[in-house]
Amino acid sequence: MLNETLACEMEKLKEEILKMGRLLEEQLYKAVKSLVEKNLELAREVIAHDDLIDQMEMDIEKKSLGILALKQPMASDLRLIGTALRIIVDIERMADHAEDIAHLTIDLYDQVYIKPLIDIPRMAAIVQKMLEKALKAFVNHDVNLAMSLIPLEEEIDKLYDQIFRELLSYMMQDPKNIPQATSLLLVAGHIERIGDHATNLAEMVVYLVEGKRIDLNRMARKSRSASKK
Amino acid sequence: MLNETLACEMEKLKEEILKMGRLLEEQLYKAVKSLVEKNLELAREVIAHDDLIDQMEMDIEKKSLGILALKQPMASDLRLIGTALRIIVDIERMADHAEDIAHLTIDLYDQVYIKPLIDIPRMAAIVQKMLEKALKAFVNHDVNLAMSLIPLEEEIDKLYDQIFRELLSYMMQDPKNIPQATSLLLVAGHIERIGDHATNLAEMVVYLVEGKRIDLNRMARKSRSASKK
Amino acid sequence: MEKAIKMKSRELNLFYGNFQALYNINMDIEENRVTALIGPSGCGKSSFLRSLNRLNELIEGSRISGEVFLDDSAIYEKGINVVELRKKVGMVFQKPAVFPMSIYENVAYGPRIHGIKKRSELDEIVCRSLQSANLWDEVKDRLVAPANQMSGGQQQRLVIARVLAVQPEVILMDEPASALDPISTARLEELIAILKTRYTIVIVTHNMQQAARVSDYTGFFLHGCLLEFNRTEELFLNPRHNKTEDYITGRFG
Amino acid sequence: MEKAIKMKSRELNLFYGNFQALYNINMDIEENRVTALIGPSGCGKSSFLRSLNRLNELIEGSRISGEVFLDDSAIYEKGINVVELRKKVGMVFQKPAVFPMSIYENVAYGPRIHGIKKRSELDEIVCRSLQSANLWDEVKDRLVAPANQMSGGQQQRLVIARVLAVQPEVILMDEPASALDPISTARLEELIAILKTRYTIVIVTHNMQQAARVSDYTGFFLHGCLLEFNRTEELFLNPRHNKTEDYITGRFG
Amino acid sequence: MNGIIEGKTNAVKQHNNREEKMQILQAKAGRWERILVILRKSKARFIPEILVEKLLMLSAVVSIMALLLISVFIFSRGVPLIASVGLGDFLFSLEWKPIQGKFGIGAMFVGSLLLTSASLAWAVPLGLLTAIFMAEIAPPPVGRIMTRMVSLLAGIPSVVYGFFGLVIIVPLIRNYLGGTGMSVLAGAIILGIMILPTIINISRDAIQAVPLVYKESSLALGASHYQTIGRLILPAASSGIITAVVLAMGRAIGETMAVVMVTGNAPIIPDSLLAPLRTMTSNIVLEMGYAAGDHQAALFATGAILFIFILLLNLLLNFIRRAGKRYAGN
Amino acid sequence: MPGTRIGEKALTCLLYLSALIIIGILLAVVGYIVYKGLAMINLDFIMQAPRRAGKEGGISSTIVGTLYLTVLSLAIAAPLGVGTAIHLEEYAQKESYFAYLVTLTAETLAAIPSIIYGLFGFVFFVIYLKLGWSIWSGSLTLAIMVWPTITRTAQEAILSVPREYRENSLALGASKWQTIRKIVIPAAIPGIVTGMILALGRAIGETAAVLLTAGTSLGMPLSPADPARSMSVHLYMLAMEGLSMERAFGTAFLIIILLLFINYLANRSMSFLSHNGG
Ligand SMILES: Nc1ncnc2c1ncn2[C@@H]1O[C@H](COP(=O)(O)OP(=O)(O)OP(=O)(O)O)[C@@H](O)[C@H]1O
Ligand SMILES: Nc1ncnc2c1ncn2[C@@H]1O[C@H](COP(=O)(O)OP(=O)(O)OP(=O)(O)O)[C@@H](O)[C@H]1O
Ligand SMILES: [Mg+2]
Ligand SMILES: [Mg+2]
Ligand SMILES: O=P([O-])([O-])[O-]
Repeated sequence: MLNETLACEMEKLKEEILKMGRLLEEQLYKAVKSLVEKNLELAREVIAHDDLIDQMEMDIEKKSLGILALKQPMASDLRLIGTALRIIVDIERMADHAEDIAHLTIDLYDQVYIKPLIDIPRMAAIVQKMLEKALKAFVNHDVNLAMSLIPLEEEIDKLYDQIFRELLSYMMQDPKNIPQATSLLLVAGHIERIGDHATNLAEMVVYLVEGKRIDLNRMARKSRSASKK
Repeated sequence: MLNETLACEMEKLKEEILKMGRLLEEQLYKAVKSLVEKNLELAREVIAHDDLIDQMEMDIEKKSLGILALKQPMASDLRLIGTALRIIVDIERMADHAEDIAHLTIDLYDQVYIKPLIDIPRMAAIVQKMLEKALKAFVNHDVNLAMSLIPLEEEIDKLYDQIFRELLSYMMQDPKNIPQATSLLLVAGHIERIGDHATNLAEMVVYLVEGKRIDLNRMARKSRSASKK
Repeated sequence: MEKAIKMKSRELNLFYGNFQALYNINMDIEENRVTALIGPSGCGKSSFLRSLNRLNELIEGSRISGEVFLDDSAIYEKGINVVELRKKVGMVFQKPAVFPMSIYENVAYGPRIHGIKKRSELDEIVCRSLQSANLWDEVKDRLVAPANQMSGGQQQRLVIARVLAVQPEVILMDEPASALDPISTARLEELIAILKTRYTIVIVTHNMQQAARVSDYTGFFLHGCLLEFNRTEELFLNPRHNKTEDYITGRFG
Repeated sequence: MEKAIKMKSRELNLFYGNFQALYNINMDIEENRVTALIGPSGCGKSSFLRSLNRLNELIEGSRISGEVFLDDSAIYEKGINVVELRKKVGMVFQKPAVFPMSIYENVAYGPRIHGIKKRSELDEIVCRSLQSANLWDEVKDRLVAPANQMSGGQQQRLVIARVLAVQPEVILMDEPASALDPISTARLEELIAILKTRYTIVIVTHNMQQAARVSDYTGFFLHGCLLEFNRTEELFLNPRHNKTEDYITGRFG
Repeated sequence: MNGIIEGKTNAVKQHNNREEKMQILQAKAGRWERILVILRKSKARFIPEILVEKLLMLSAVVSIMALLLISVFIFSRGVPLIASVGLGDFLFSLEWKPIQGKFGIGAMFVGSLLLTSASLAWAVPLGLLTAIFMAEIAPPPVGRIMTRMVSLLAGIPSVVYGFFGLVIIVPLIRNYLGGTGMSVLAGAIILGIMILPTIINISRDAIQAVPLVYKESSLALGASHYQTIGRLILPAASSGIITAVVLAMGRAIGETMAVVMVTGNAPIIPDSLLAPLRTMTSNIVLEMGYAAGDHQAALFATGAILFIFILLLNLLLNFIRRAGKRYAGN
Repeated sequence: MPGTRIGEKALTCLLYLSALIIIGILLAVVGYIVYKGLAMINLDFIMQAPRRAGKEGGISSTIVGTLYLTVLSLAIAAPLGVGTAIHLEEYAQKESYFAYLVTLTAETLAAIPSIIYGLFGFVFFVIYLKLGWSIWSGSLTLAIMVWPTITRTAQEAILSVPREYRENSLALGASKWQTIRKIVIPAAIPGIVTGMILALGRAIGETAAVLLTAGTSLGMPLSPADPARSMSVHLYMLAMEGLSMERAFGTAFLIIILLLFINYLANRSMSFLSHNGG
């Protein structure tokens, strides 16, 4: 790896983060798809690809520290790298959640779904949108876009509550449903957490651009926990 | 805040991270205690204190970036700051999990437990030990200590599986148990995730000291998912 | 943690003949703080620094308008004793300019000038100043040795000791480390960190990293204007002006 | 991405009279890479650099043992043509030393020395060298102006153009930016990044940050020994020696 | 060269072993070739280089030879006479009667010293003050003009000064102070004027060589301008100033023409400032034209004494410089 | 410190006064001689040969003698002096005994009073080498006399050429002599030329040494083997023997004008060459 100019390295860093983000989106999409379509292949692929994300995390971390050591970035460059170091932790964990969904797909493979999976894919779609927006906001330094995640996060929370209650009722109806419903509950939980992480990303973008920290995540979480109670 | 020497600032940074870690331990301890003892006060305290952790996260992030901008740390100092920026993301999320446990405590307040809570506190105790070890390893740059988290993580995974199965059987026995069992399941899930995060910390410590990245977390997760299947 | 304002400039303009080197500089310099001045070459940093103790008057054809205050007294007022002012506002230059005398005599120079004759008194001042400048241990056994036999870093600290000997309140430094090697520079920076507990320090430096390391406040000059003045951390992490950002991120020019 | 080794030293010892300045230096310098040499003052960086094109021989009483290779031929072998060697291994010094001639003549100096007389040929060399040194656009309209009317940064790039004009393979630079302001320094660093695609560059610098920014490999010298030599990123992020760590983290001495 | 090779080849032909012969042949040819190449190369580069170096060295040797010759010729002529008269008598006897064979240059010796001290006495303070004025006080344009003027003063040859003394100073003294006018005073005035440029130039250079940042540092310590001059600049320039005085002294002792023209040249020790005197240099130039034999030798002896004097002053100068270097120059 | 202000005022007055005195002296000397000499100057005075031991006629033969002496002495001293300077600064090892010896020689020669050169020239060139009172004797003596001036100024000029120039040139693959010829000497030329002009001035003004070596003959010198009288010697003889004060003034005037011109040349060469080259 050649020692290049700061601007060049920053571009590359952004690109790699984007790539990691896109891979994550794909993972999430595939994981949910594998669940809905009972596609064992796809689930296994998701699990296998998690290693890729982990590798990317390490690479980006190394590159970020490298830039810090070699190029003495200042001001916005520095904030970008600080953000990068933190964003990848979130992305990595989101990928873990996607992987966990894939594991649950495999667990559920031999079962007939107790109900058609509608809300879970809907939730996943929203989360995916959030992810997309967060990453786009990161690339374009777009605060408004980042802020637009708040309503989505609320929507997610509402959907999650709805799914939660629905699955509980299924369990009550028939104890045989319990294992599957629990698993689906966990899937919903995982997706909800991914949404939570996405809000985190958005928050970081706001810091990156404005240089100040607003707690988007908290705002969303607060409204969620309020609705939960 | 005065512009002080690098060594001095590094010490302070470490201390603040430790403080944040200790607060987290306390949060976790209190959350689980509130659950076991049905202590509403304590649960509310946990929820209130989460703001503190969030504040600390922001402070540490700001301080780290400040050091990067002002002191041009190199080599181990730089790795320490890179680690700090990532560690706090994990700690913050762990604190969120603790908060979620507290919320669940409040949800469960008016119910009689379907079974004595034994395994969940045990799990919490182990996670607490992991946290403690990870933080100590961080402060003392102790790789061996960090590595000693692997068996604990495995233990956690086993306990989680056990609790999961046990709770499922409770649900099957009596559909009335379902809401509570689900909640307890979520509690166990939260604790498991905290353990997961703690392993993350340990991994970062290894990087900090040795300058190379081994994937502790993955090792543990792999062994867990293997046991799950 | 706000401190008292030790010096301030108000609408300061500086001219060299027809050339205007400074435009409407307003700056507050806090007591017991290090204030760094950065900016590209020729932006007027040195000119501003020298106008703080009226050393700019040595340059022919330099004129000033506006005001500079030291503890609320205007230093460009008529009837101000320049000698007194310069005693209070000491200066350290880029190249360590030790006088061609012994180490002792270098430090005793200022006090002697100001009428201290008693040897015991001088001894004490010399000892105290050298200690404050972190130099005593290195030179206590060879106070009578010629000062220019010392290393560059030692010479620069000797110059600082010499300034300290006249008990200044403010110390101005114009690129004090640019002639030093990295280790001497590090020692000088340590010294500055210690000195600021007792003195107010204004330092011009070409080295942005140095400004970042040592200072509490930083002023960014451009084409004779004070473009941005802020807490050092803020200025380097969240500069308000694009030009500042460009300069500190090296995208300038 | 490993490249060919352009130069290497083997068990190189250097003496000034009875004083040994370098101890058993073994270093491989890769082709088309920037190799930086860092270390505290007096550790022997310049001495090593100058031994790469036998400029150390200008210093009275300097002796050498061991070997230095350029493309596998030992440069200290008897019968080696020093003039040829120095043509191949050019050098840029700390202070931009433009000759007191016109810009054109400065660049044409080397080719002239080596026997090129035809004006058209010289013109072409001058133009090409100035372009390579990123200077053409700034000076193309005043090639006959005295070179010392240029700014410091331009002068340093002119010196580089002058070196390029003799078509070297390796360019040695001894603290080429220490006399320049930050903006000129940035431009010089850019230039180095471009030049390394065609030349092999070895640079001595006091400024660790600069070494970090421009180089692909870094060697850390201490008391005449090459303590650590590694990829720049490795050296600054995970130094193997404690002394290196101490030096780059500023905890030294 | 071919001949040599062929000759050797013929000699080799007598050998029995053909192969051995061939090898030797090849080796020799190789060696010759190599030598030729070296010669050709060195012709292009090394021979002129070495030649130039030797030539330059030669010019340096010539100068040393010149000094040696001067010493040898002056001393070989003068020393025998001093030996026969006795150094003490020669130096301190007041009787200078060459026709009677009495060679005592006491009066001239004292005369030289007296005149030198008298001229230094007024020229040094005046010169030093002017140097300070030019370097520190005068506005730059004035300083530049004065520098021109002083270098002009320095360029005027001694005979012109002597002439000026003869037509202005001597009559002035005669008219206003009495006597013939040809006097110690006239000599001191003219000689003083002549050494002023030396004093001014060298001490001004010394003062200006004190780095500006010393001055700024001192002012920044709260010293006034005169304090800075008195306590810092003059001490820092002291070795230069002393050098100026010593050089001026040397010039005064060695000066001939101007002195001859205004001091009256009587070989006696003057009893007042208005009395005439004769210096060693005047002695030589006045009598060399017609002296012969011991008389000429006595003049060479006078020259030898002067020479020694100058050498001693030079030693002193070197000593001052070395002492000056100890503190000066960072 | 009481009285400081008044003391400083007094000091300032003293300093201004001394500067005025210096200016006064210069104006008196130059002014008087120019004032008196100007009356004498006409083409006849310059072009005509002196008659009756200089009491009448012009000073043409002394002008020619002066030119002969100075040009010849410079032609001898310049290559030697510059060569020595180059050798000392570029080739000789700085600490070597030889370099020390040469430096010491230059210093001593510079300090020796002209009368001693006169004595030496008299015994060595005039008598020992049997050159007699001649332009050869005078020029050789003058050459030794001005040699240190040339060497010193050339040395300083060469020394002031930055070390970096040489290193850069060598690093470009130039040989040592190429470096000296193409870089060092061109850069040092202003100093070298100034040194030569100074030497010229000194040679023109010299009296005692010329008096003892070139003689006092008033005849027009044709070859360097002829004796000659220089303008300064002529002035001395005229004044001392009271032959013709007007002619003395005229000669003094011409000498001063010549020196003024040389002074001006020195300044010009310094600034012209240093602007062009350095
Ligand atoms: N004596 C002077 N006469 C005329 N102009 C001057 C003088 N000194 C400085 N200047 C001009 O004033 C401007 C500011 O000069 P100053 O020395 O304050 O710059 P600086 O910021 O200190 O630069 P540097 O970083 O190079 O020291 C420059 O454009 C300079 O050319
Ligand atoms: N000409 C010389 N004669 C004797 N010793 C020398 C000479 N040049 C250098 N040295 C010594 O050799 C050692 C290495 O010198 P060198 O110039 O290589 O150091 P450096 O690392 O380049 O230092 P700097 O960073 O100050 O340039 C030093 O201890 C120095 O004192
Ligand atoms: Mg400046
Ligand atoms: Mg060096
Ligand atoms: O990654 P999380 O466990 O914090 O959702």
